[in-house]
Amino acid sequence: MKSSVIVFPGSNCDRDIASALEKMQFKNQMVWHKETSLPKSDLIVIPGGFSYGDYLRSGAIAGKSLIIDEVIKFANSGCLVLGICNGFQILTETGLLKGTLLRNKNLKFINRDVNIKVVNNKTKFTSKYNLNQILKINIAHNEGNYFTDPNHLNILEKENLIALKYCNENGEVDEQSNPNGSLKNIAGIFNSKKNILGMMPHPERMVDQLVSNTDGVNLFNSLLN
Amino acid sequence: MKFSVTVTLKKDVLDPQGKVVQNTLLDMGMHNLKSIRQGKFFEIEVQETDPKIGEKKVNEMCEKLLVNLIIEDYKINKI
Amino acid sequence: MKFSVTVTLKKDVLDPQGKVVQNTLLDMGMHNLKSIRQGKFFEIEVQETDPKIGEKKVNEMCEKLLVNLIIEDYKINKI
Amino acid sequence: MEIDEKIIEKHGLKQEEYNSILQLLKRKPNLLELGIFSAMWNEHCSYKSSRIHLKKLPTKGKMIIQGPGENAGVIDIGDNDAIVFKIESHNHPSYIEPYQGAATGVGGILRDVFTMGARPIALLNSIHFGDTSHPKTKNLLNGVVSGIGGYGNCIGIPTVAGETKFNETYNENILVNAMAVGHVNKNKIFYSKAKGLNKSVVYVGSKTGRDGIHGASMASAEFDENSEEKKPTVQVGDPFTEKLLLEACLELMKDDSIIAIQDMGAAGLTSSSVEMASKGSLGIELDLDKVPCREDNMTPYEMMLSESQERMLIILEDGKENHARKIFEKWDLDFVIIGKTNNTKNLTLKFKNKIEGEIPIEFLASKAPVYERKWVKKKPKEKRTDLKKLKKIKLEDALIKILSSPNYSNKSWITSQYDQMVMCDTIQKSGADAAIVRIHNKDKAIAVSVDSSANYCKSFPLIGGRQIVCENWRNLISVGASPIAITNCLNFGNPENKEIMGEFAECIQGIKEACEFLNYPVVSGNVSFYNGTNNKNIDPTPVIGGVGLISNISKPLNHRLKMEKSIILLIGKTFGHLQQSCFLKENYSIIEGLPPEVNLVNEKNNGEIILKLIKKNLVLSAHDVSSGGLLVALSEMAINSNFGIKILKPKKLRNLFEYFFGEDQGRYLIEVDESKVGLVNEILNENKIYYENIGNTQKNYLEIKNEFKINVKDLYKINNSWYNNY
Ligand SMILES: Nc1ncnc2c1ncn2[C@@H]1O[C@H](COP(=O)(O)OP(=O)(O)O)[C@@H](O)[C@H]1O
Ligand SMILES: [Mg+2]
Repeated sequence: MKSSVIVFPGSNCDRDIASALEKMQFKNQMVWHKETSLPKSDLIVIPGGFSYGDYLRSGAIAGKSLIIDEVIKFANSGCLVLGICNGFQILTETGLLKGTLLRNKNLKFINRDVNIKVVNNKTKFTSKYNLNQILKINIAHNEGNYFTDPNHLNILEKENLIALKYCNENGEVDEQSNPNGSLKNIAGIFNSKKNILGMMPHPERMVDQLVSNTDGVNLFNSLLN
Repeated sequence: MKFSVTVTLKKDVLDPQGKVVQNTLLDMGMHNLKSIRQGKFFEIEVQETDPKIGEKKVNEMCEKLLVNLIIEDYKINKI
Repeated sequence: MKFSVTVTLKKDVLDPQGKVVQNTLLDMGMHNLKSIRQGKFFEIEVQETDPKIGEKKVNEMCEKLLVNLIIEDYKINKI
Repeated sequence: MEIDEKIIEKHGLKQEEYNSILQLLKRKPNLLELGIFSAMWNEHCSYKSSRIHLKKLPTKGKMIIQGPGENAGVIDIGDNDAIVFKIESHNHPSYIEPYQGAATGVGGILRDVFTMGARPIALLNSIHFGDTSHPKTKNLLNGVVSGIGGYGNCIGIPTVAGETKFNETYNENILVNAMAVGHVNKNKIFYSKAKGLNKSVVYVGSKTGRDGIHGASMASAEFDENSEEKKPTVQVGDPFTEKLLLEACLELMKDDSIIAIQDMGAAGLTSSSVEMASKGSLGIELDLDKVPCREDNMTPYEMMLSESQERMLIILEDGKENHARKIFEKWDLDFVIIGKTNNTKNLTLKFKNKIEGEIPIEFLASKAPVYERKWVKKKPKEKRTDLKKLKKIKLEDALIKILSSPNYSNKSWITSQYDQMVMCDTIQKSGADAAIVRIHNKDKAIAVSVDSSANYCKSFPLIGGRQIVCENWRNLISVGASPIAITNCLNFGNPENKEIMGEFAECIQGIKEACEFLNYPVVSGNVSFYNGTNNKNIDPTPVIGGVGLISNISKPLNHRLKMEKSIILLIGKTFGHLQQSCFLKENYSIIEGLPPEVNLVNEKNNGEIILKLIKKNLVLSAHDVSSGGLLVALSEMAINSNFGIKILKPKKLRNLFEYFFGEDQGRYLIEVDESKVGLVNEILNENKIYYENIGNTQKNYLEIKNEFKINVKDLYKINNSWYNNY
């Protein structure tokens, strides 16, 4: 399986995701944002970090880069796109995913391991997880507070487009387990065709027992299928 | 020719920053504060002689980059 | 009674945000952009009848919390 | 402009110093030249008060590649891997503008590390604030923490450890020390020594603005009531540009294009050009018209003294200019050849086709003043507090009081604002004795920790100096690392005061003794004087940052208890030293007497044996016993693990409080599997190490038989509430 990781100035989880992909036996390439065409790939990943310093709004400027037009074409043709953290923010800025990520409710950067629950496991990204499986995954962001209009939220719920939700150890989705104020504790969503996943937690940080745990492994395994 | 742009969150969008600022101000004893909302401000200088065209350019900048139309409103003023 | 406050960086202070936004707009083909600086904007409502006192209150909020006087300037307007 | 007394004083130069300038130059300097002298001769750049003392520190060793004198120190960790590290202060700017001050502090120390060709892999910080009831403290804490996080998170380097302390001595002068650690191939280290004539001197990075002009002088002057008016010198950090600069530099460093490279830190363009030329015994001519400027009409004076961040100066090999330019343009950074090296040994500054200033480099470097300032020895006073005369408290309440105090509370409110995991090699995050960071794609790791003990140093600087080195060494050993070398940041008051200078001299003596004995040399560091306001100086606060090696990281170790029914051994002897203890301070507000004695022989033996036990896989968890004493250390092992400990009081016990809260040095707690205790005892006995079996682990409760029993979950809450309620 071939993957491409898009690198923007200010991306800083690009090496991490590349290492994880390679460890999971993807044939990975890095793609600089000034490129105007994408190498042949089965999966495009937009990594975490602070593209352009996140100076205007997180993800806003990367959303206007040259390569993004190619990503949009690629996504519209039904191929797989994964946006992690800043990547999720970029995807919402391009309109590939609806809604937006506001500042964390407590106005602070948050880095810690949180529990999230797999809400839909019938997708190319999540098939190796059990439904409602609880994962412990690291988050690290300033703007992870997912917001969308009631109409779209309705669609997300009705069409089962919510991928992941923040929850507690027992899988209960409550206010207390919501780290950043996200609507409905949303940690990740799909587009309507479910070929695009945007998520705030960092699965690439969870593929090595020595560093953390291996709860991210099955995301990559699902994609390999 | 200079323009100012103010960008504010739409009414029904949660404004976490404004809320925290508001609580802090109330805590500090500013009891006659009724509400506060936070937004962005841009000062933009364009090389243009016709104010109409100038404003149009600034408007384009807003729509294409500066503003997230899903959650934000904006206002342009000539200064 | 409503006031708006615009907060901008002092003249000689580096504005990393403005710089990136400016470069992006130029890259996007907005060639008549001469300069852009980014700041903050607040819309503040206070329970007050006397505009003078209202403005004084808002001014106090700016000095005590909203503005970093070391690197920022601000302006208050009644709206 | 005519140079008069006022201008000289404004430049922080003493009249005698100005006279020396006249003598050296054999003429009057112009304003530009005066500015350059003032920048190079101030404390921050010249180390004029500290130099003769710093010379005493041991700086060599088998694993030392580069000691002090370069941008950062370098140690050898085998297989061509080298570690580059340094600590630096940003105290004064952070007091004035906490967010930007702390952020640019992080940015500055990162540049020191990647200038040498290393990719930064970890950040640490040591932050000291005033009393928590002081009106400024909360704001400063918030600003500093978000500034440190803001910079590190954005550039994508994990902030993995640090220390945070509150003490009224810092009410008007906080401390913000940042440490950066990088990894480099031993054969690809870059230095700042210029070589060769007529080589291109290249400016890269951000544009030069009017920020921080005279920042270096500010860092060398005491605060007074007007200092908050020195505002415009505050610099704004731009971590995004620094990230580009980092990647561009590392890309250029892949081949041999660079002869010398130096970041523009304090005194920006001045110090970087002088330093490179001075090391290479060369001259440099700069064409200031070419300097990329952010504002209109900048003067040569402003350009030479600006402390705009995120800039570097590079001397390139012939013919590499285009290759290098392409790289910097790819990363959207300025790249301008602004000068050439020559053999005049002068710094020559041209502007608008005129020579605006010309100074022999040696006047700025080797001829800068060096002072042997007067200093007096401290006469430390023994003072045993008579416990019988104090209000009675329960052991349990004393413990709770300490664990819920700002200084001993869990720091996760701070550390969760830092990205600790980016780069995916953080094996032990903040919260342990030392952080562990793996070398990418290898199975070895380094351990890092920063430590200080201002109250010990205040009461007896010599012992305090020894103690901080030992505590730092112990912290590394407690995670199974072999300590290799340290960096140090010496935060002191006004050196023109002989008591303060005495604190400085004696702390250094203590550091030196411990470093020599433990074979733990100093490879880099920074001195920050004039910490104080209105003649009130801060307590002496040297900060030690240590790096150790774990050559096989398959089983990382920390202080969290691992299982039920294992045995807890206390290594090292407990005498019950309560003077200067946290027990007396937190419970009775008593701060008096001497710090605990530091026995270097025991320190070394105990540490080495602990390491040996760890390497033989005989230790389940380990923790050093430091400030707070035995009971606090035991609580820390239980908190955050799912187990408790049942402690049996020793049969002959003079005083419960002395035993449980005494801060005697050289001690460790280890958790040992019941089945292995025999073997461990044997090794300890063989090596004549003093130890006690003090109890065993159990479910849920921390318990001292016949004294108290507390649920570990409650302890956790007690330890975690302060920050969230502040
Ligand atoms: N400002 C900070 N930044 C990062 N980590 C911190 C900070 N302050 C404290 N810590 C972490 O909190 C833990 C406890 O600190 P401390 O009590 O100083 O440890 P020790 O006594 O072992 O030196 C350590 O793991 C330390 O790294
Ligand atoms: Mg410790």
